[in-house]
Amino acid sequence: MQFLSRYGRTDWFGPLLVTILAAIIVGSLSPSFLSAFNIQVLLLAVAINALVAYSQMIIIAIGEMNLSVGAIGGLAAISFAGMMQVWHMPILPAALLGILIGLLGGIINGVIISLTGISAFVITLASLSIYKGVNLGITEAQPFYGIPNLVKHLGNAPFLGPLPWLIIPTAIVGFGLWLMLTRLPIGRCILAVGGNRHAAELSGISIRLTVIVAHALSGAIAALAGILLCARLQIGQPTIGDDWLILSFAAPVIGGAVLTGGHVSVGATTLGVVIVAIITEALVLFNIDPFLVQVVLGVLILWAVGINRLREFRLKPLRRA
Amino acid sequence: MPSDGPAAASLDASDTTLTPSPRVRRVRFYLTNEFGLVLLIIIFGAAFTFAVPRFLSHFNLFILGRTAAENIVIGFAMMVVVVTGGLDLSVGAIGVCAAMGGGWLMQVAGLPWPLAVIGGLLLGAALGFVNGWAVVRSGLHSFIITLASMSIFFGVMIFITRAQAFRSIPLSFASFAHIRYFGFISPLLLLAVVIMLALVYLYRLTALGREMLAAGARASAAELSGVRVKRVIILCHMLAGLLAGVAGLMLVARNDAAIPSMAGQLGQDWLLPAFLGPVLGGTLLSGGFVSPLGTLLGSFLLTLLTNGLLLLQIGQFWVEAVLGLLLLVAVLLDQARRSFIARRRMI
Amino acid sequence: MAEFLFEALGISKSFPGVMALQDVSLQMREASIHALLGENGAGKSTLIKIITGIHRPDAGELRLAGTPIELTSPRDAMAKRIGVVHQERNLIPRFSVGENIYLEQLAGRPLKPLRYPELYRQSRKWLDLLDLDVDPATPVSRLSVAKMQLVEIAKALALDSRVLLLDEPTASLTPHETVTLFKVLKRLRDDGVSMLFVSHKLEEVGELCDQVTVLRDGRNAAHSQPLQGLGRQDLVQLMIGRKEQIADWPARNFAAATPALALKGVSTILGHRDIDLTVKRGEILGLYGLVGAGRTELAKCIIGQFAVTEGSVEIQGKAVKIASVADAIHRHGIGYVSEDRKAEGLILMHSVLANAGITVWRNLGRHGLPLTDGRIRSRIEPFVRRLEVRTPSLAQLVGNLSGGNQQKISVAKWLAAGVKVLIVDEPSVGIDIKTKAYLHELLRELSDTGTAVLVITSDMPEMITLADRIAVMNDYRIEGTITNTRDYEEMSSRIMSLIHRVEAA
Amino acid sequence: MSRLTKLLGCVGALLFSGLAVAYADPSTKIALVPGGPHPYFASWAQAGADAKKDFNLGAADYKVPEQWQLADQNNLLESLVTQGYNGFLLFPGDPVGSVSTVQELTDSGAPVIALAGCLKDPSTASFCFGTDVYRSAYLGTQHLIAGMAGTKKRILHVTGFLVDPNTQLRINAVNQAAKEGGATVAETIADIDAPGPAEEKINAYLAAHANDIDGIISTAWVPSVVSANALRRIGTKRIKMVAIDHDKAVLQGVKDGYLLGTMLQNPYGQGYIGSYAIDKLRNGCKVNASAPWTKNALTARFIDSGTVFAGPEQVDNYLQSMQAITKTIFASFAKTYLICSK
Repeated sequence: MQFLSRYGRTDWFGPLLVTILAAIIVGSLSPSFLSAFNIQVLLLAVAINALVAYSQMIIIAIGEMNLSVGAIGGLAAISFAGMMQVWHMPILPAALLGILIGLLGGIINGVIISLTGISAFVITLASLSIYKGVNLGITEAQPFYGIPNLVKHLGNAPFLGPLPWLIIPTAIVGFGLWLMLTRLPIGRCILAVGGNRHAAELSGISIRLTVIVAHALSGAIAALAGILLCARLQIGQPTIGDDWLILSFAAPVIGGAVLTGGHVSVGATTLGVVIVAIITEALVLFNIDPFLVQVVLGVLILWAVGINRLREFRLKPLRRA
Repeated sequence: MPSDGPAAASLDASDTTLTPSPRVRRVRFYLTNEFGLVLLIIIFGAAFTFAVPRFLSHFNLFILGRTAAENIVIGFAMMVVVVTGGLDLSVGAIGVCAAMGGGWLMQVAGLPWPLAVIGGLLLGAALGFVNGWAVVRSGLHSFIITLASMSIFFGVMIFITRAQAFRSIPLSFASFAHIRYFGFISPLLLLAVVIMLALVYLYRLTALGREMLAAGARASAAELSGVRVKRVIILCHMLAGLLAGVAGLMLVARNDAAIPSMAGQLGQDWLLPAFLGPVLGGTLLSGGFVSPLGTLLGSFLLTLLTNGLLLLQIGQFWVEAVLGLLLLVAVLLDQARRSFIARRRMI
Repeated sequence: MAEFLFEALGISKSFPGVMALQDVSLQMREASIHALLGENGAGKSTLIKIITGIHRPDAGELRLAGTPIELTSPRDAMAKRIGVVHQERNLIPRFSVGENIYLEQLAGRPLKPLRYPELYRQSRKWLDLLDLDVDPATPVSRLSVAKMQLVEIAKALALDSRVLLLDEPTASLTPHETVTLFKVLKRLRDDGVSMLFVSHKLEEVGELCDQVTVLRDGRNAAHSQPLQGLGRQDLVQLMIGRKEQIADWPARNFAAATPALALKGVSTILGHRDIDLTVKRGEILGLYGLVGAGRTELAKCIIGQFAVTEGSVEIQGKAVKIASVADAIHRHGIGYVSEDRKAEGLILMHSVLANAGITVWRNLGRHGLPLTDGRIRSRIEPFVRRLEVRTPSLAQLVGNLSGGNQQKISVAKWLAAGVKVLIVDEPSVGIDIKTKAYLHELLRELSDTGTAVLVITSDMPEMITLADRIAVMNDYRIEGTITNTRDYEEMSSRIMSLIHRVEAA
Repeated sequence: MSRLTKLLGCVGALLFSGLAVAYADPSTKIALVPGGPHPYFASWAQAGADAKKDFNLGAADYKVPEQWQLADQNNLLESLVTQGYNGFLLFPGDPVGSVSTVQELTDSGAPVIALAGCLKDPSTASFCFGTDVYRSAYLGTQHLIAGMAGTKKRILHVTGFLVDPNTQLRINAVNQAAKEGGATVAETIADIDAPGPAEEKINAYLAAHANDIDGIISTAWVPSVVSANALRRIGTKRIKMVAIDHDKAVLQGVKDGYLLGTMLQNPYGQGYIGSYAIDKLRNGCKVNASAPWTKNALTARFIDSGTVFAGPEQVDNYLQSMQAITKTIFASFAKTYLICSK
């Protein structure tokens, strides 16, 4: 009991429970669910979606929103593919440049927001159509096909058992973020700014810098997600990123993130992604009407939020304590 | 005493002490959003006419007005929620649901179209109510609630209709989107203007409208002054649903059919116009201040730009990029304007 | 070694429309506690924000140990070992106590990994120093207000400041905690720290401080003079420029009057227990109590924002159920002037017209007539005039008015609504003496016209000026009700004894 | 819209074109407008250019809506009218929703031909010229079944947006062919025109049920690409597959033997002959009501632009085969489907 109340408070406990339950249920109904190849497929989905979620999570941490996550990811993806096809650039520099573009996109967002003080929502709404527009302008909406085989291979093959290569960068980023948000002052500053901007300011934390850093990170991570997706799809699709927005918010929220900022959890967010992935897959495996996916996702979000809500109440200090 | 106020407590209390002079007041008028927008519309309009004479052709003016009308109403639907400091991501989903509902009533239930339209609008309002109720009951930000509800509404709609369109739409209804007064004015545009006037009346001349603004500006103060904040917020969401329904039915008339795909997946295609109108129009995302006229002008400007850029043939693929850029510029200018004024008033 | 550890000389600072500070000076000695007094709006906070590098002075200079210094950011001040405990909460709710204490240091080196055990061990030291018994690992959000206050002090101490500014540190402390705090402060003084102590409670100042600087309307009324030989009255005189007199209004007798508002054995969801309280028509009942005694909370339960769980609330003699604030206002005619004007009282971004009219919209709009500005104006203008609100026009944004005028408006809207019972919470927070006196007369007149007024204030003189009877509240209970004789010494001692009876127990 | 007004609009349009002088004329400005950016339509651009040259047209330009949105397509079409285009080859963004837009185009005097995909009758489009999706899916399935000889003949069908009525046709066709060929459709995965979801769903299915199927029929572009890649990844040639269209990945898959073959359509021919027809319609020709129209689920006035099955041998020279088909259709086109007042 004591144990429960102790872990019941942590963010990852609820999602973990759900993940396990979901896995057991789906697995028992369709044994092949736990087959190596299927796990690999699942991990591939998670590898990319997790990055998408992270890049939103970092912005949620400072209590803002980044609507341009998808646009940045898409732009980075097609630049990555384009540079390799058109300029025959080697893979690594292409990837780095792609990430750099994302970083830049994020920094632009951050700088404008922190200099003008206009709400991130509006700015990223604008930059969303700019980045997306540049993407369309470059590609004329035609995909780039010239993806080197090595990339295609890395994009799909496992390096050990069911573990795909793509999971590696994601794992690194995830761990890095966890380290940053729990152990590094810069991460704590980000959370502090989200938790109480005024106090952070008076404590000598530079709000502007922190905001810019957060957006830069968000951009870079989004770019990485785009590049990985590009490797996985084996084509530089201009439509990459178009459908990221909902997931990018859903996963952190399921993971107990507080939209007003100051509180996010890498672990729980990752689990949020896993849950969504399992559900999506279950719906296919059991040949369930694809139209229902959206409904399920929506309900899932509400349910998760509801749970967190309850926890919030439990954490509230007594009025007179 | 400013230094007690949060404004000054933050590090950027400006040091200038300018007292408003008549000149400044005149300047201030020229700085109003509406004026700025009208100016932009004239400038761009002139520019496009110069570049593409056909820009002023009756046909183009007609379709310009009609497209604008849709964007304007979509903008209004978002605006009435933004007033409360919240937002409604599900406008698109609700709009489509209302449209499909109306289509069903016309085709399957075979109701006369006025009743069907009312039915559709009621559906929209009902869905809005669901949003509002969930928001006030859970105390969560409307962003999360509507993020979820947009999936749910749209999903259920598509699940029920199996994505089949309703196309036996009475001519008398559909014609609203096709008649041209004086060869270039769309009835839909007039409808949009009427709705604007209605909203102006609501916010300026009714207790409810004023309460909406009060609740949006500072819920706690409004509450303690006897405003039933929760009820008001629910009403705002219902109004949003209603307006989304209007926009949806406009599209039904325009397409002669109720199509599930008319606002894209989950109705996301509406989000951009929904926010751009109010934002350009000077409605504060933080709530408490609203400008229906501004929204109307903002959405119109937006449509004008899209249309003009297409005519310029800069290559349709660059249109969106240019749009985004212009939007950014517009927002920055608006910010400059606001801080300019803020320096004169110490808020 | 200079004679003064820290000096602010000839400081001037102006904000748009206001001259906040004008040629203000103060000099702090080493190992001493320096009181900074002044009314709300006299410029104390501004001065502190300048000393801590949040604002830059327009003129004048700061000196540390005799050498002039430039402070461009809070960071600078910290580097110079100038610590501050601000008035408003400055903790990150979800961070642990220890981390909050060392937040400043964190900001310094963004990439050096944190070692929590280490950090907690160090913070332990400061907590012990304050006899604050909390685990450094607990999130601040789970502490009581008082404990948060102490954590803030620990936060400032952790910078081992030589100069420590305390902006009303006792505002939210119980007498107990205050005593502990003073012990600590005195110890710090003996260690050589030089402190600037801002407080309203003159008793505390007398007990604790060595020198005093008094500000009035942004100017020095007294400049770093020893506190010896300065009595309470002298300080008050320095602060307000004249003796504070308690208006000797004739005592009124309400034996015959009928009760307008009566609480009988009321318990509330917020934790009040068997509250008995009666305000008669035309009477002013004072509700006195220390911070955290539950007075504001009681008011909010009366007006229906929070639920009454037991007992009965009677309006004009009839038991009623008040479901919502709107109910209280529109059905039962109860109004509430909030202590937190900026957050709960007014809508700063809206016009005078909108703020004063908000209570009459429903009523005016009832018959479906268009609710024009004209109609609202004609309804509220008399009151705005009668209260002599100084504003260019009714279209002016309330945010642009002075505290006094803002307060007048938050009262005016209730007059416009024609309430039978008016609850006024800390009527004179942040307003100048003249307006204060004016408000007092206004409330008196209001009560003479038969309105029942419930005044909540921790300002003893104000209480004694206004109230016909005084109910003393402590820890969410009514300790007793006494009739006001308007004799300051007598009343204050009786009130205190009522409170301390419990403290002792 | 009531049939009456449509009729009127139609008549009006035809009258207009009837009055026009009857020789190939440079004033003809044709726009070829797909529903949105999609590789399938790429060859329309070339087709338009060639047609412009061969038939001495004012213009035959390929204009793409920036996104696959009905609203975008409508805005583009409207602005094209304003720019003076007077003939349209249109892939309807929505078979139902585009009807009213087409109505307005024809009202403006511009003949419209629904290209590649059809409008739902009644509409004022002159006729629909495209792939008979039903037939193509049907043939494809038959080829697949033939290729699966000696197995349990369990088929996975992957296809596009459910919102697109053609998808329903394809599903029916596949089921029909399967029934006739004694095969079973194990599952139909639809709504996967976006690469991301397609990737997830198809792989998820293969992961779970790879052993429960013997063949895959794909009736949409993206699923073809994704499935082809998936098979290559798994490295199995046990599962036979027939794809659709000419994406590089698909053609390569066919060459390497991961796919039996792919059903090729004729976008070039559509664009080329379509342009020709529009020009004719603007210059005194009328649609021949009594022509041997094929009838499909959407319209009664349908012309098949041709489909061929390309196995390993044909993939390299599939263009030629398309050219051939185009020639044959073109040869008889005018006299079969048009009545020209010459």
